Amino acid sequence: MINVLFFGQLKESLQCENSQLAIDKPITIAQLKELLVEKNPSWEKYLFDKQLLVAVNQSMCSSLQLVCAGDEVALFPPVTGG
Amino acid sequence: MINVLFFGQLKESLQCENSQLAIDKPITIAQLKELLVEKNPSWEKYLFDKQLLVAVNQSMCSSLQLVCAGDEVALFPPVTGG
Amino acid sequence: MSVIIAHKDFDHTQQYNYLSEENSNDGAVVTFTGLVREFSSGDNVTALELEHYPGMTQSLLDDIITQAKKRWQLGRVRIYHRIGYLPIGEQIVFVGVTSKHRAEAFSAAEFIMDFLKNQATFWKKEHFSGSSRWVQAKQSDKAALTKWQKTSSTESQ
Amino acid sequence: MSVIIAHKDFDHTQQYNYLSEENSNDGAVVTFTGLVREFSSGDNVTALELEHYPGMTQSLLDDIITQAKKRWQLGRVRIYHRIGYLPIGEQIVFVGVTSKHRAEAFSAAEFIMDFLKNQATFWKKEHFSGSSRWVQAKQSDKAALTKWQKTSSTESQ
Repeated sequence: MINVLFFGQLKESLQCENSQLAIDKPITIAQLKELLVEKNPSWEKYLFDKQLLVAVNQSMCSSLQLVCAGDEVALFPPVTGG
Repeated sequence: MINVLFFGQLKESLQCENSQLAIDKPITIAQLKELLVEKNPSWEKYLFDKQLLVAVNQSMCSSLQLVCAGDEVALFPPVTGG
Repeated sequence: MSVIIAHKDFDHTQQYNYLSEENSNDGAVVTFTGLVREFSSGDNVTALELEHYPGMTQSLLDDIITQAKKRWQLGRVRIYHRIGYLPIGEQIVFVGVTSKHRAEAFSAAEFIMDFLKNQATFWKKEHFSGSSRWVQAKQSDKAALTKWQKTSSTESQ
Repeated sequence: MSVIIAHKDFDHTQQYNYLSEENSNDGAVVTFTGLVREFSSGDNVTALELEHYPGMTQSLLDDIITQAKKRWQLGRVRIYHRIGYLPIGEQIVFVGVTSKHRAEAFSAAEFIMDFLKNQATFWKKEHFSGSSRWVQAKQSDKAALTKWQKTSSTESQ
Protein backbone atom coordinates (compact mmCIF):
# COMPACT_ATOMS: atom_id res chain seq x y z
CA MET A 1 0.00 0.00 0.00
CA ILE A 2 1.18 3.50 -0.86
CA ASN A 3 -0.22 6.45 1.01
CA VAL A 4 -0.66 9.50 -1.24
CA LEU A 5 -1.17 12.92 0.38
CA PHE A 6 -2.43 16.11 -1.25
CA PHE A 7 -1.90 19.67 -0.03
CA GLY A 8 -2.94 23.24 -0.72
CA GLN A 9 -4.92 24.09 -3.78
CA LEU A 10 -4.54 20.52 -5.12
CA LYS A 11 -6.22 19.06 -2.02
CA GLU A 12 -9.08 21.50 -2.52
CA SER A 13 -9.41 20.76 -6.26
CA LEU A 14 -9.43 16.99 -5.71
CA GLN A 15 -11.62 17.38 -2.61
CA CYS A 16 -9.39 14.76 -1.11
CA GLU A 17 -6.65 14.79 1.52
CA ASN A 18 -5.16 11.38 0.87
CA SER A 19 -5.62 8.24 -1.12
CA GLN A 20 -4.32 4.67 -0.66
CA LEU A 21 -3.05 2.66 -3.59
CA ALA A 22 -2.29 -1.06 -3.56
CA ILE A 23 0.67 -1.95 -5.78
CA ASP A 24 2.57 -5.19 -6.28
CA LYS A 25 5.81 -3.79 -7.72
CA PRO A 26 7.73 -0.49 -7.68
CA ILE A 27 6.24 2.17 -9.95
CA THR A 28 7.25 5.68 -10.97
CA ILE A 29 5.43 8.77 -9.76
CA ALA A 30 4.12 9.23 -13.31
CA GLN A 31 2.63 5.72 -13.19
CA LEU A 32 1.21 6.38 -9.75
CA LYS A 33 -0.60 9.45 -11.10
CA GLU A 34 -2.11 7.32 -13.85
CA LEU A 35 -3.36 4.79 -11.30
CA LEU A 36 -4.95 7.64 -9.34
CA VAL A 37 -6.67 8.91 -12.49
CA GLU A 38 -7.98 5.40 -13.24
CA LYS A 39 -9.66 5.44 -9.82
CA ASN A 40 -10.80 9.08 -10.13
CA PRO A 41 -11.11 10.17 -13.79
CA SER A 42 -11.99 13.75 -12.79
CA TRP A 43 -8.51 14.17 -11.27
CA GLU A 44 -6.76 14.06 -14.61
CA LYS A 45 -6.72 17.81 -15.21
CA TYR A 46 -5.22 18.46 -11.78
CA LEU A 47 -2.64 15.69 -11.40
CA PHE A 48 -0.75 16.43 -14.59
CA ASP A 49 -0.26 20.13 -13.87
CA LYS A 50 3.43 20.69 -14.66
CA GLN A 51 3.92 22.94 -11.66
CA LEU A 52 3.03 20.13 -9.24
CA LEU A 53 5.77 19.03 -6.87
CA VAL A 54 6.42 15.58 -5.48
CA ALA A 55 7.86 14.37 -2.20
CA VAL A 56 8.54 10.72 -1.39
CA ASN A 57 8.95 9.91 2.28
CA GLN A 58 9.16 13.66 2.90
CA SER A 59 12.00 14.34 0.48
CA MET A 60 11.50 16.27 -2.73
CA CYS A 61 11.94 14.23 -5.92
CA SER A 62 11.10 13.99 -9.60
CA SER A 63 8.37 12.12 -11.46
CA LEU A 64 10.92 9.48 -12.41
CA GLN A 65 11.32 8.41 -8.78
CA LEU A 66 10.31 4.80 -8.10
CA VAL A 67 8.02 4.18 -5.15
CA CYS A 68 7.19 0.93 -3.37
CA ALA A 69 4.60 -0.33 -0.92
CA GLY A 70 4.96 1.47 2.41
CA ASP A 71 6.15 4.74 0.90
CA GLU A 72 4.52 8.06 1.66
CA VAL A 73 4.01 10.14 -1.47
CA ALA A 74 2.90 13.77 -1.36
CA LEU A 75 1.72 15.88 -4.30
CA PHE A 76 1.38 19.63 -3.93
CA PRO A 77 1.63 22.99 -5.70
CA PRO A 78 4.67 25.28 -5.22
CA VAL A 79 4.95 26.37 -1.60
CA THR A 80 3.83 29.82 -0.46
CA GLY A 81 4.57 30.13 3.25
CA GLY A 82 6.28 32.83 5.25
CA MET B 1 34.08 83.91 20.72
CA ILE B 2 34.28 80.40 19.26
CA ASN B 3 33.23 77.44 21.38
CA VAL B 4 35.41 74.37 20.72
CA LEU B 5 34.18 70.96 21.90
CA PHE B 6 36.20 67.75 22.28
CA PHE B 7 34.86 64.21 22.38
CA GLY B 8 35.93 60.64 22.96
CA GLN B 9 39.57 59.77 23.34
CA LEU B 10 40.59 63.34 22.39
CA LYS B 11 38.60 64.79 25.29
CA GLU B 12 40.35 62.34 27.60
CA SER B 13 43.83 63.06 26.19
CA LEU B 14 43.37 66.83 26.47
CA GLN B 15 41.62 66.45 29.84
CA CYS B 16 39.28 69.10 28.54
CA GLU B 17 35.67 69.09 27.30
CA ASN B 18 35.60 72.47 25.67
CA SER B 19 37.61 75.62 25.18
CA GLN B 20 36.62 79.21 24.25
CA LEU B 21 38.68 81.20 21.79
CA ALA B 22 38.32 84.93 21.14
CA ILE B 23 38.94 85.81 17.47
CA ASP B 24 38.53 89.06 15.57
CA LYS B 25 38.32 87.67 12.02
CA PRO B 26 37.38 84.39 10.33
CA ILE B 27 40.06 81.71 10.61
CA THR B 28 40.48 78.20 9.24
CA ILE B 29 40.23 75.09 11.40
CA ALA B 30 43.99 74.62 10.94
CA GLN B 31 44.58 78.12 12.34
CA LEU B 32 42.16 77.46 15.18
CA LYS B 33 44.16 74.38 16.15
CA GLU B 34 47.32 76.48 16.25
CA LEU B 35 45.65 79.04 18.54
CA LEU B 36 44.61 76.18 20.84
CA VAL B 37 48.19 74.89 20.94
CA GLU B 38 49.48 78.38 21.77
CA LYS B 39 47.21 78.37 24.82
CA ASN B 40 48.00 74.72 25.67
CA PRO B 41 51.38 73.59 24.28
CA SER B 42 50.87 70.00 25.51
CA TRP B 43 47.91 69.63 23.13
CA GLU B 44 50.08 69.73 20.03
CA LYS B 45 50.59 65.99 19.71
CA TYR B 46 46.83 65.36 19.95
CA LEU B 47 45.33 68.14 17.83
CA PHE B 48 47.30 67.38 14.68
CA ASP B 49 46.43 63.70 14.57
CA LYS B 50 45.43 63.14 10.93
CA GLN B 51 42.51 60.92 11.87
CA LEU B 52 40.80 63.72 13.76
CA LEU B 53 37.43 64.84 12.42
CA VAL B 54 35.91 68.32 12.48
CA ALA B 55 32.34 69.53 12.69
CA VAL B 56 31.33 73.18 12.47
CA ASN B 57 27.87 74.01 13.78
CA GLN B 58 27.20 70.29 13.88
CA SER B 59 28.07 69.59 10.24
CA MET B 60 31.15 67.63 9.22
CA CYS B 61 33.77 69.67 7.37
CA SER B 62 37.44 69.90 6.43
CA SER B 63 40.36 71.75 8.03
CA LEU B 64 40.06 74.40 5.31
CA GLN B 65 36.66 75.48 6.62
CA LEU B 66 36.53 79.10 7.83
CA VAL B 67 34.95 79.73 11.22
CA CYS B 68 33.79 82.99 12.78
CA ALA B 69 32.79 84.22 16.21
CA GLY B 70 29.64 82.45 17.41
CA ASP B 71 30.44 79.17 15.64
CA GLU B 72 30.48 75.85 17.45
CA VAL B 73 33.48 73.75 16.46
CA ALA B 74 33.86 70.11 17.49
CA LEU B 75 37.01 68.00 17.20
CA PHE B 76 36.83 64.25 17.67
CA PRO B 77 38.28 60.89 16.63
CA PRO B 78 36.44 58.60 14.15
CA VAL B 79 33.08 57.53 15.54
CA THR B 80 32.58 54.07 17.06
CA GLY B 81 28.93 53.78 18.11
CA GLY B 82 26.39 51.09 17.49
CA MET C 1 14.21 24.03 20.25
CA SER C 2 14.99 26.07 17.18
CA VAL C 3 11.90 25.41 15.07
CA ILE C 4 8.31 25.83 16.22
CA ILE C 5 5.25 25.32 14.04
CA ALA C 6 1.99 26.12 15.82
CA HIS C 7 -1.50 27.59 15.61
CA LYS C 8 -0.81 29.64 18.72
CA ASP C 9 0.44 33.19 18.37
CA PHE C 10 3.98 33.94 19.49
CA ASP C 11 5.14 36.56 21.91
CA HIS C 12 7.84 38.67 20.27
CA THR C 13 9.58 39.28 23.60
CA GLN C 14 9.73 35.58 24.37
CA GLN C 15 11.35 34.91 21.01
CA TYR C 16 13.79 37.78 21.48
CA ASN C 17 14.64 36.60 24.99
CA TYR C 18 15.31 33.10 23.72
CA LEU C 19 17.92 34.60 21.42
CA SER C 20 19.52 37.19 23.68
CA GLU C 21 19.34 36.00 27.27
CA GLU C 22 22.55 34.72 28.85
CA ASN C 23 24.22 34.99 25.50
CA SER C 24 27.22 37.23 26.11
CA ASN C 25 29.06 35.80 23.09
CA ASP C 26 26.85 37.38 20.47
CA GLY C 27 26.69 41.13 19.99
CA ALA C 28 24.13 41.07 17.17
CA VAL C 29 20.49 39.96 17.13
CA VAL C 30 18.44 40.25 13.93
CA THR C 31 14.76 39.40 13.82
CA PHE C 32 12.25 39.23 10.99
CA THR C 33 8.52 39.15 11.60
CA GLY C 34 5.97 38.60 8.86
CA LEU C 35 2.47 40.01 9.44
CA VAL C 36 -0.82 39.57 7.59
CA ARG C 37 -1.16 42.75 5.59
CA GLU C 38 -4.28 44.38 4.28
CA PHE C 39 -3.66 44.55 0.58
CA SER C 40 -2.71 41.94 -1.97
CA SER C 41 -2.73 42.76 -5.69
CA GLY C 42 -5.12 45.61 -4.97
CA ASP C 43 -7.70 43.56 -3.07
CA ASN C 44 -8.64 43.90 0.58
CA VAL C 45 -7.47 40.84 2.45
CA THR C 46 -9.43 39.99 5.60
CA ALA C 47 -7.37 36.96 6.67
CA LEU C 48 -4.85 34.34 5.63
CA GLU C 49 -5.20 30.63 6.09
CA LEU C 50 -2.05 28.56 6.33
CA GLU C 51 -1.67 24.82 6.03
CA HIS C 52 1.46 22.73 5.95
CA TYR C 53 2.84 19.21 5.56
CA PRO C 54 3.62 18.19 9.14
CA GLY C 55 6.90 16.40 9.57
CA MET C 56 8.28 17.49 6.26
CA THR C 57 8.05 21.19 7.15
CA GLN C 58 9.92 20.59 10.37
CA SER C 59 12.79 18.79 8.70
CA LEU C 60 13.00 21.32 5.84
CA LEU C 61 13.28 24.18 8.33
CA ASP C 62 15.90 22.27 10.33
CA ASP C 63 17.81 21.81 7.11
CA ILE C 64 17.63 25.52 6.20
CA ILE C 65 19.08 26.35 9.64
CA THR C 66 21.87 23.82 9.08
CA GLN C 67 22.69 25.43 5.74
CA ALA C 68 22.77 28.89 7.32
CA LYS C 69 25.07 27.68 10.09
CA LYS C 70 27.47 26.32 7.49
CA ARG C 71 27.72 29.69 5.78
CA TRP C 72 27.90 31.99 8.78
CA GLN C 73 29.11 31.84 12.35
CA LEU C 74 25.79 31.92 14.17
CA GLY C 75 24.89 31.61 17.82
CA ARG C 76 21.17 30.94 18.27
CA VAL C 77 18.49 30.58 15.64
CA ARG C 78 14.72 30.52 16.07
CA ILE C 79 12.03 29.96 13.47
CA TYR C 80 8.39 30.20 14.59
CA HIS C 81 5.80 29.68 11.86
CA ARG C 82 2.08 29.80 12.50
CA ILE C 83 -0.57 27.75 10.74
CA GLY C 84 -4.37 28.05 10.62
CA TYR C 85 -6.64 31.06 10.20
CA LEU C 86 -4.88 34.41 10.72
CA PRO C 87 -6.82 37.68 10.47
CA ILE C 88 -5.27 41.00 9.31
CA GLY C 89 -2.41 42.26 11.44
CA GLU C 90 -1.67 38.84 12.96
CA GLN C 91 1.89 37.57 13.13
CA ILE C 92 2.64 34.79 10.64
CA VAL C 93 6.32 34.02 10.99
CA PHE C 94 9.31 34.92 13.15
CA VAL C 95 12.93 34.34 12.22
CA GLY C 96 15.65 35.36 14.66
CA VAL C 97 19.39 34.91 14.52
CA THR C 98 22.32 35.89 16.74
CA SER C 99 25.94 36.27 15.76
CA LYS C 100 29.12 37.99 16.87
CA HIS C 101 28.85 40.31 13.87
CA ARG C 102 25.91 42.20 12.48
CA ALA C 103 26.58 41.46 8.81
CA GLU C 104 26.40 37.71 9.45
CA ALA C 105 23.22 38.05 11.50
CA PHE C 106 21.53 40.13 8.77
CA SER C 107 22.59 37.77 6.00
CA ALA C 108 21.58 34.63 7.87
CA ALA C 109 18.13 35.96 8.80
CA GLU C 110 17.41 37.00 5.21
CA PHE C 111 18.80 33.72 3.86
CA ILE C 112 16.53 31.73 6.15
CA MET C 113 13.48 33.74 5.09
CA ASP C 114 14.34 33.43 1.39
CA PHE C 115 14.71 29.66 1.62
CA LEU C 116 11.70 29.27 3.89
CA LYS C 117 9.58 31.07 1.27
CA ASN C 118 10.83 28.81 -1.51
CA GLN C 119 11.23 25.44 0.16
CA ALA C 120 9.20 25.05 3.33
CA THR C 121 5.96 23.13 2.76
CA PHE C 122 3.43 25.78 3.70
CA TRP C 123 0.49 26.89 1.56
CA LYS C 124 -1.37 30.11 2.00
CA LYS C 125 -4.91 31.07 1.10
CA GLU C 126 -6.09 34.67 1.10
CA HIS C 127 -9.56 35.46 2.34
CA PHE C 128 -11.47 38.50 1.08
CA SER C 129 -14.94 39.55 2.09
CA GLY C 130 -17.03 36.81 0.48
CA SER C 131 -14.31 35.00 -1.45
CA SER C 132 -10.92 33.37 -1.12
CA ARG C 133 -8.01 32.39 -3.30
CA TRP C 134 -4.86 30.31 -3.00
CA VAL C 135 -1.69 32.37 -3.12
CA GLN C 136 0.48 31.55 -6.13
CA ALA C 137 4.24 31.22 -5.81
CA LYS C 138 5.97 34.48 -6.69
CA GLN C 139 8.76 34.88 -9.21
CA SER C 140 10.33 37.50 -6.93
CA ASP C 141 10.69 34.90 -4.18
CA LYS C 142 12.48 32.54 -6.55
CA ALA C 143 14.69 35.39 -7.76
CA ALA C 144 15.63 36.20 -4.15
CA LEU C 145 17.57 32.93 -4.00
CA THR C 146 20.01 33.97 -6.69
CA LYS C 147 21.80 36.40 -4.36
CA TRP C 148 22.87 33.46 -2.22
CA GLN C 149 24.62 31.84 -5.16
CA LYS C 150 26.67 34.86 -6.16
CA THR C 151 27.93 36.04 -2.82
CA SER C 152 29.48 32.85 -1.49
CA SER C 153 33.04 34.17 -1.79
CA THR C 154 32.50 37.53 -0.12
CA GLU C 155 29.90 36.95 2.54
CA SER C 156 32.09 35.74 5.37
CA GLN C 157 34.12 38.92 5.80
CA MET D 1 9.42 59.95 17.31
CA SER D 2 11.79 57.87 15.22
CA VAL D 3 15.09 58.52 17.01
CA ILE D 4 15.71 58.11 20.73
CA ILE D 5 19.07 58.60 22.45
CA ALA D 6 18.95 57.82 26.16
CA HIS D 7 20.74 56.35 29.16
CA LYS D 8 17.66 54.31 29.97
CA ASP D 9 17.39 50.74 28.70
CA PHE D 10 14.75 49.99 26.08
CA ASP D 11 12.08 47.37 26.12
CA HIS D 12 12.32 45.26 22.97
CA THR D 13 8.55 44.65 22.93
CA GLN D 14 7.79 48.33 23.17
CA GLN D 15 10.05 49.03 20.19
CA TYR D 16 8.50 46.16 18.25
CA ASN D 17 4.99 47.33 19.09
CA TYR D 18 5.81 50.85 17.93
CA LEU D 19 6.67 49.33 14.55
CA SER D 20 3.92 46.74 14.16
CA GLU D 21 0.81 47.93 15.97
CA GLU D 22 -2.06 49.21 13.84
CA ASN D 23 0.16 48.93 10.81
CA SER D 24 -1.75 46.69 8.43
CA ASN D 25 0.08 48.11 5.41
CA ASP D 26 3.42 46.55 6.17
CA GLY D 27 3.94 42.80 6.11
CA ALA D 28 7.60 42.85 7.09
CA VAL D 29 9.30 43.98 10.30
CA VAL D 30 13.09 43.68 10.65
CA THR D 31 14.87 44.54 13.89
CA PHE D 32 18.52 44.70 14.82
CA THR D 33 19.70 44.79 18.42
CA GLY D 34 23.31 45.32 19.44
CA LEU D 35 24.38 43.91 22.80
CA VAL D 36 27.54 44.35 24.89
CA ARG D 37 29.46 41.16 24.26
CA GLU D 38 32.04 39.52 26.45
CA PHE D 39 35.05 39.33 24.21
CA SER D 40 36.90 41.94 22.19
CA SER D 41 40.22 41.11 20.52
CA GLY D 42 40.67 38.27 22.96
CA ASP D 43 40.15 40.31 26.14
CA ASN D 44 37.32 39.97 28.64
CA VAL D 45 35.14 43.05 28.46
CA THR D 46 33.23 43.91 31.63
CA ALA D 47 31.36 46.93 30.29
CA LEU D 48 31.13 49.56 27.56
CA GLU D 49 30.89 53.27 28.09
CA LEU D 50 29.24 55.36 25.40
CA GLU D 51 29.35 59.08 24.92
CA HIS D 52 28.00 61.19 22.09
CA TYR D 53 27.70 64.70 20.69
CA PRO D 54 24.17 65.72 21.64
CA GLY D 55 22.29 67.55 18.92
CA MET D 56 24.60 66.43 16.18
CA THR D 57 23.91 62.75 16.80
CA GLN D 58 20.19 63.34 16.62
CA SER D 59 20.37 65.16 13.29
CA LEU D 60 22.80 62.62 11.79
CA LEU D 61 20.46 59.76 12.69
CA ASP D 62 17.47 61.67 11.27
CA ASP D 63 19.46 62.13 8.09
CA ILE D 64 20.34 58.42 7.85
CA ILE D 65 16.63 57.59 8.13
CA THR D 66 15.85 60.13 5.40
CA GLN D 67 18.45 58.51 3.14
CA ALA D 68 17.00 55.06 3.80
CA LYS D 69 13.48 56.26 3.01
CA LYS D 70 14.70 57.63 -0.32
CA ARG D 71 16.12 54.24 -1.30
CA TRP D 72 13.34 51.95 -0.10
CA GLN D 73 9.62 52.09 0.46
CA LEU D 74 9.51 52.02 4.23
CA GLY D 75 6.69 52.32 6.71
CA ARG D 76 7.98 52.99 10.21
CA VAL D 77 11.55 53.36 11.40
CA ARG D 78 12.89 53.43 14.94
CA ILE D 79 16.44 53.98 16.15
CA TYR D 80 17.10 53.74 19.90
CA HIS D 81 20.72 54.25 20.96
CA ARG D 82 21.87 54.13 24.56
CA ILE D 83 24.65 56.18 26.12
CA GLY D 84 26.49 55.86 29.44
CA TYR D 85 27.91 52.85 31.25
CA LEU D 86 26.63 49.50 29.92
CA PRO D 87 27.73 46.22 31.54
CA ILE D 88 28.03 42.91 29.64
CA GLY D 89 24.83 41.66 28.07
CA GLU D 90 23.16 45.09 28.09
CA GLN D 91 21.37 46.35 25.02
CA ILE D 92 23.24 49.14 23.20
CA VAL D 93 21.25 49.91 20.09
CA PHE D 94 17.96 49.01 18.42
CA VAL D 95 17.13 49.59 14.77
CA GLY D 96 13.72 48.57 13.49
CA VAL D 97 12.13 49.02 10.09
CA THR D 98 8.82 48.06 8.50
CA SER D 99 8.02 47.66 4.84
CA LYS D 100 5.59 45.94 2.51
CA HIS D 101 8.39 43.62 1.39
CA ARG D 102 10.96 41.73 3.37
CA ALA D 103 13.92 42.48 1.09
CA GLU D 104 13.43 46.22 1.54
CA ALA D 105 13.06 45.89 5.31
CA PHE D 106 16.26 43.81 5.56
CA SER D 107 18.25 46.18 3.34
CA ALA D 108 17.05 49.32 5.11
CA ALA D 109 17.79 47.99 8.60
CA GLU D 110 21.31 46.93 7.59
CA PHE D 111 21.89 50.22 5.73
CA ILE D 112 20.88 52.22 8.81
CA MET D 113 23.22 50.19 11.04
CA ASP D 114 26.12 50.50 8.58
CA PHE D 115 25.76 54.28 8.35
CA LEU D 116 25.11 54.66 12.06
CA LYS D 117 28.40 52.86 12.76
CA ASN D 118 30.32 55.12 10.37
CA GLN D 119 28.65 58.49 10.77
CA ALA D 120 26.76 58.88 14.03
CA THR D 121 28.77 60.79 16.65
CA PHE D 122 29.08 58.13 19.33
CA TRP D 123 32.33 57.02 20.96
CA LYS D 124 32.77 53.78 22.82
CA LYS D 125 35.20 52.83 25.55
CA GLU D 126 35.72 49.23 26.60
CA HIS D 127 36.21 48.42 30.26
CA PHE D 128 38.18 45.37 31.37
CA SER D 129 38.88 44.32 34.93
CA GLY D 130 41.28 47.04 36.06
CA SER D 131 41.75 48.85 32.74
CA SER D 132 39.91 50.49 29.89
CA ARG D 133 40.52 51.48 26.29
CA TRP D 134 38.81 53.56 23.62
CA VAL D 135 37.47 51.51 20.77
CA GLN D 136 39.16 52.33 17.46
CA ALA D 137 37.16 52.68 14.25
CA LYS D 138 37.14 49.41 12.30
CA GLN D 139 38.11 49.03 8.67
CA SER D 140 35.36 46.42 8.34
CA ASP D 141 32.75 49.03 9.27
CA LYS D 142 34.03 51.38 6.59
CA ALA D 143 34.09 48.53 4.08
CA ALA D 144 30.46 47.75 4.90
CA LEU D 145 29.43 51.01 3.23
CA THR D 146 30.71 49.97 -0.16
CA LYS D 147 27.84 47.56 -0.69
CA TRP D 148 25.41 50.50 -0.65
CA GLN D 149 27.23 52.12 -3.57
CA LYS D 150 27.19 49.10 -5.85
CA THR D 151 23.64 47.92 -5.42
CA SER D 152 21.74 51.11 -6.19
CA SER D 153 20.43 49.76 -9.49
CA THR D 154 19.21 46.39 -8.25
CA GLU D 155 18.00 46.96 -4.72
CA SER D 156 14.47 48.10 -5.40
CA GLN D 157 13.25 44.89 -6.99
